[in-house]
Amino acid sequence: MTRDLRWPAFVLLAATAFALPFIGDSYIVQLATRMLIFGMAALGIDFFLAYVGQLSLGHTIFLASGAYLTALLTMAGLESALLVWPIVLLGVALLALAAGMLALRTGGLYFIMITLAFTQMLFFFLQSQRGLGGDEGFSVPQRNTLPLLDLSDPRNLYLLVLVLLLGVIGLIAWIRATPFGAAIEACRDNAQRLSAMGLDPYGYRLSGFVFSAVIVGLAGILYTNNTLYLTPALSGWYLSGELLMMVILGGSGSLLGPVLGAALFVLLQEQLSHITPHWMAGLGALLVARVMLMKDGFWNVLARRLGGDDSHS
Amino acid sequence: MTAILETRALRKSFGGLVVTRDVDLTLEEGETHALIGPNGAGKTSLVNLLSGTLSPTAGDVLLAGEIITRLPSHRRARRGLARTFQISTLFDSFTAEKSLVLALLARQGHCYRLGRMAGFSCLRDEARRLLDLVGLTGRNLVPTASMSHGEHRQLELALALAASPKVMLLDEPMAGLGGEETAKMIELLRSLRGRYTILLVEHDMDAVFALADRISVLAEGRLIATGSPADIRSNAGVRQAYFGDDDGD
Amino acid sequence: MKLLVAIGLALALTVSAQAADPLKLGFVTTLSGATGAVGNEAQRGFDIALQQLGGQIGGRDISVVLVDDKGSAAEAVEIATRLVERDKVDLVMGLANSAVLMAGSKRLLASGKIVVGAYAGPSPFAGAGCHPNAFFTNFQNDQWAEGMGAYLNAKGVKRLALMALDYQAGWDHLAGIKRTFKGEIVSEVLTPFTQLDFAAEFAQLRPKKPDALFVFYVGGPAVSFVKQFTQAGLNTQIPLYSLDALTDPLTLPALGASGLGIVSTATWNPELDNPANKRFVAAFKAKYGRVPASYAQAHYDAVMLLDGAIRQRGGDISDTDAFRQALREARFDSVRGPFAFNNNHMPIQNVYVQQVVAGADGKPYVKLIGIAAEKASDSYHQDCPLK
Amino acid sequence: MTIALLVEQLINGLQQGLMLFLMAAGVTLVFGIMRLINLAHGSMFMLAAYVAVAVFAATDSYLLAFIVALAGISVLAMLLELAIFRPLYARGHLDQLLASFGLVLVFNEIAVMVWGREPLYLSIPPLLSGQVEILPGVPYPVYRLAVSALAIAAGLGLWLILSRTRLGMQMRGGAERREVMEAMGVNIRAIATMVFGIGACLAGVAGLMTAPIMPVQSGMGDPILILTLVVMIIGGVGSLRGALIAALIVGVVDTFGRILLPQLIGLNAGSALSNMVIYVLMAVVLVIRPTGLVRSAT
Repeated sequence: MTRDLRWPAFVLLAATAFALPFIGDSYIVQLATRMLIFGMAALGIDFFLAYVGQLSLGHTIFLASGAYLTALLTMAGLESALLVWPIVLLGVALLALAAGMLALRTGGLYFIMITLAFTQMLFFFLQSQRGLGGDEGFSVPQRNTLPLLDLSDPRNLYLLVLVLLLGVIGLIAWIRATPFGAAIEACRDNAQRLSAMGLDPYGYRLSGFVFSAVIVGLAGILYTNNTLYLTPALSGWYLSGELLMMVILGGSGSLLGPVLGAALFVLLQEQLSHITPHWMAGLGALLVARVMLMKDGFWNVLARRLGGDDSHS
Repeated sequence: MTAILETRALRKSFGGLVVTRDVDLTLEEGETHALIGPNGAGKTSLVNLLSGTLSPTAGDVLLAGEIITRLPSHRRARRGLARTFQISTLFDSFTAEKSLVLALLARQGHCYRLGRMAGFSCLRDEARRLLDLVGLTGRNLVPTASMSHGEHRQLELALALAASPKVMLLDEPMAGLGGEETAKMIELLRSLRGRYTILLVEHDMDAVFALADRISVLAEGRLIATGSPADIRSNAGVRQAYFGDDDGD
Repeated sequence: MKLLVAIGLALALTVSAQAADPLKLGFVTTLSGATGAVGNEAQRGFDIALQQLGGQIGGRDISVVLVDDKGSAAEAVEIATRLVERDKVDLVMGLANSAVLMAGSKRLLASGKIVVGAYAGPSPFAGAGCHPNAFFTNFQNDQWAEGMGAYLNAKGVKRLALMALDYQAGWDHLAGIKRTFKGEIVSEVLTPFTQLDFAAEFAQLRPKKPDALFVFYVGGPAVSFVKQFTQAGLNTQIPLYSLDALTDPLTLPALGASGLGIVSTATWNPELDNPANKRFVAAFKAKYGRVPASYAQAHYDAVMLLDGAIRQRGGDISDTDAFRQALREARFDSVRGPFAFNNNHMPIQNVYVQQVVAGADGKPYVKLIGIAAEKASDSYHQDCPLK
Repeated sequence: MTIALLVEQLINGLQQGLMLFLMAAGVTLVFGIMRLINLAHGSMFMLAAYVAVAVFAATDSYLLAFIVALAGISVLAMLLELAIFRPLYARGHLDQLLASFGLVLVFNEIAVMVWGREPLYLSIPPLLSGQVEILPGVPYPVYRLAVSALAIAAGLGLWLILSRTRLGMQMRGGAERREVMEAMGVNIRAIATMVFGIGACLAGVAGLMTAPIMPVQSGMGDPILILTLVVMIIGGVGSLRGALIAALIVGVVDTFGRILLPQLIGLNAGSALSNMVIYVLMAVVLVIRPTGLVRSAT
C-alpha cells in the first residue's frame, strides 16, 4: 500500500488558502471569498445529501434567510457580529425546524419537490418586498463588526471565512464520529433497522436537516458581509442547482469535495464568461460529461489515488 | 408462565385484500414460539404488525400487558421488542462493530451524544462479545457491505440481541443459508432458548421442530392452530392446509 | 499555473507601458443569460459610436475592457473590484441592468471612478442618494411613464386600466404614470415574469370597459401579452398604451401584425430629425440591416457624451473635478435632440410619443407622432443635495 | 363576478390545465417506467417550437412545420435516451437531475447560437384567428378553443395507445411489474426509447400550440418545466390519471388565484401570493398526502 497523501494534500491546500491574501490582489481575494462561501453552502447541502441521504433543492432558503436576516438586523442598527450572527443562526435553525417538519413527511422525489416549493415561495415573497427593492435587491450599508478584526478589509473577511470554513469541516468530521452522527448515517443506510433498534429515524433526519441548514445559514451570513448587496435570486431554484453542481463536481460525501467543487465552479464560470457569452453551454456540457464519464467528483477520484479506498478525507 | 406478547383480534387489510384475519396469538415468557405457514400465509405481515412496521386495521397488540397498537416501531423497540428481518436490513456502510455499538447505545432510545463513538470502549467490548456469541469472531472491523450473506444473518441476530430484548421476533433467520450455516444457526438459536422469548418465523421444518416449544400455524392470514410440536404434527387441519400436498417448502 | 504566469506578464506589461497608455474604459453590460439581448444591442450602439469616432474617444486612443455581468447582481461587486484593481480602468460605463448598477457602483464610486450609467436610472440614485461621480445618460426610470401620463391627460382619457410585470421596474412605471395621470384608475394588475398566459386577466378587464389600457411589459412577456391581447379581440375595443420597451426593434418583429396601433412613449425615436440621429441611424442600418433599438441609441449617446467631455478637457481626465464639470455641461449632439443634465446627473430631455404603424413595405414600424413632455426633468431631483 | 365571467375563467383554467397535462404526461410516463427524472423535457417543448418556426419560415406550410417539428423532436428524444439517459437509469436522482439540468443549459445556449436571443414569432393560422361567442357577450379566441381540442385529442391518442395497443400494454406492464415483463421476453429498453419519443412528442405538441401565443425564445421551456414537475408531484409520480387531475386543478387554482387574491387581500400582497399559490398548493397536498393525490401502481 502506498502512503496516504491526503493529509499532506489537505495541509498544502489549507496553507495555500492562508497564504492567498498575502500574494493575490483584492480581486483574487474577493473571488476566493465567494468560492469559500459557496463552498460552505455546498458543504451544508452535501451533509444532508451524503449523510442524511436525501436531496434537497430547498437549501437556498437558508442561504437567503441567513443573508436577509443579517442584512435586516444590520440595517436595524445591530452591527456586532457576536450579537447578530447567533441570532441569525437561531432564526435559520427555527425556520429549518419548521420547514423540515413539513418536508420530511415525504421522501425521495416528493421531498425534492416540496423543498423546491419552499424556495419558490420564499423567492416570490422576497421579490414582492418593495422596501427591499423587489427583484433588483438592496444594498447593505456595512459589514458586521468584530472586536480586534476589521472586517471592512476584504483580506480579514477572507481569513475569517476561511477559518470558519475549516471550523465547519472540523465540526462535520467530529459530528460524524459521534453516536449522533452515526445514527444520522445509519438512518440513511437503513431507516427500518434504525427504528427496530429503538431510534426514531424522523428525529435524526430532522436533526440532520437543521444542522445542514445552519451551515448554509452561516454561509448566508458571510454572503451578506461579502457582497453587501442582496437580491431574491439568492432563494432561486437555479442557485440550488448550481450549488448541487458544485457538490458533484468536487464529489459528494467528502469534506473537501464540495469546497473544491465550489472553487472549480466559480473559477470556470468566471473564466468561461471571459471567453464566450455562451459559457452556459460549456458549463452544461461539463456537467453532463461529469455525470456520464466519471463515477465520482474529481476530488474524490483524486483522494482515492492519494490514499486508500476511503473517499472520506 | 405469563403472556408477554399478545394479539387480540388483530386484522390487517390492504383495500379488499385481507392479509391478517382476526389473529389471537399469545407468547409466553421464555418460550420459543414458531410461526409457520405456507408462502403468502401472512407471516411477515404479522411480524410487521407486531413490530410496528405496519399498523393494523383492527385489533390490538399487547406487550407485557400494555396496549402498544398505536406505538411506532422505535417506541416498541424501546419497550423491549427486537426483531430481525427476512431480507437482511443492515447499515451497509458501517462495520459490524460500529453497528453494534450504535445498537447498544440505542437501548435508551436516543443517540444525541456528542462523545466520540470510538471512545465508548466498554461498549466495544460488549459488541465483540455479541459478535463472538453469534459466530462473527474477528469480523468486527469488516464493513457490512463486504460480508457474506450468512454473516449478514448472524449480524441481524446480534443486532437484535444487543437490545437485551424482552421479546425477539426472528423473521426467517435461516433464509438463504446453506446446510452447514443452517446447522450453525440452529445451534445458536438453541443456545438462546429459555433466555429470551422468541417468535420464530421459519420455513425450515427441521429447525422449527428442533427449536420450538410451541408452534402456531397461519394460513391465508388466519391462525388455524397453536400447540406443541407433537400436537401440530398430528393436527389434521394443519396437515390439510399446510402439509396437504406438499411436505413443507 | 500557465494562466497565473500569463496574468503576471500582462500585469507587468501594463505597469511598464503606463506612460503612453490609451484611455482605459470599462464597459459593463449583460451579454449572457435571460437579458443577454440587451447587452448585445448595447454593444452594437457602442461599436457604431467608436467606429464613427475612429476608435478614439475625445481624441484619445481607447482600450475597452468589456465585462459580461450576466444580468446578476451577485457578481457585480467582484466585477467592480476587478475593474478597479486589476484592469485599473480610468472610468466605467454601461451597467444597463439596475440591480448590477446598484450592486456594483458602490465599489466603483468608492474608488473615485466616474461611472456613466448608459441605460437604467434607478430612483435611489436620483434623489437623496445621488452621487457627484455618477451620471445617467438615458433616463430616470420613471420618465417614460410620467410622459405617458401627461399624454393620456392631453388625449382626454378619463378611465385608465393598468397592467405591469410584478417587479421593481413594473412598480416604478406604474408609480410614474399614477404621478402624472389625472383621471381614474379603474383596475391595476401585476403579473410575474414567469406568467405567459393572460386569458384570465383579459376576461376580468373586458367588462370594466376602460378608455385605455397602459401596460409595462418587456421581452418574452411583452410578446405574449400583445399577441394574446389581439387574439382576444381587445385591440379593437381598448386602445393600448405602453413604453418603448414594448415596441422596440428587438420585440416588434416577434409581435407581427398584432402590434399595430400600439402607442408608446420614448426619449428617442429613429425618425427624429436631427443630423446626429440621421448619421447614427444610417450607420446602424448599414451595418445591421435594421433600425437600432433604444439600448443601442443610449450607449451610442453615452460614448458621444464622454467624447465631448474628454475633448473639452483636451484628452486629460486626471483632474476629476474638471472632468466632472465637463460631463455636467454635456457638450455633445445627442441623437435625441435637446439634452442637459439635471443637478442629480439625470437627463432633462423630451419625452416623445410614437405609434406602431404599417410601413410602405407592409412591415410594422414605430412612427414618431408627437411630443408628450418637453424638456422634462425627473420627479426626484429636488431631493438631491447636489447643486 | 358574473356567472358568464366565472364560466369563462373556468375554461381558461381548464385550458391551461390541459396544456400542463400534455407536458406532465411525458415526464410521469418516463418516471413511471424507467424511474428517471428528466429536466430536459422542457427543452423538447422549446425545440419543437423553434423547429416549427424555422420550417414555417422556409416553407410557409403549417402542416409541414407541424410534422417536421414533432417528428424531429421525437427522434431527438429517442437519440438522447440512447446516448445519455440509458446509462443513468441505475443512478440516483441526483445524477439524473444534474445531467438533465446540464442538457437544459446546453439546449438553451444552442437555441441562442442558432436562432439568436431575440424572441421569434409564429403567426396564428388564418383559419384559427378571430373570436367566437362561447356565451352571450363573451367572445373567446378560436385559437384557444382549437388548442384545447388538440390537447384533448392528443390526450385521447395517448390513452388509446396505452389501453388498446400491444406497446401500450407493455408500457403499463413495464411500469407495474418490470421484472415480470422482462421475464416474459419483453424488451424493456426498446420500450423506454419509445416512451421517450412519445413523451417528447406530447411536449412538442404543447410547444407547437404555444408558439403562436407566446414568444419563441431560449429558456421558454424552463418555467413550464417547473410547473410540469409540480403537476406530476401533486398527481402522484408515475400516475397518468393523477397527472390529469392535478393539471386541471393547478390550471384552475392558478387562474382563480391570479384574479381573486389581488381583489381579496390587496394588489401587492395578492399578486405576491398568487405567484406562490401553486407551490403552496403542492406543499399542502404533500403534507397531507406525502405521495401525491393518486397512488401509482408501484
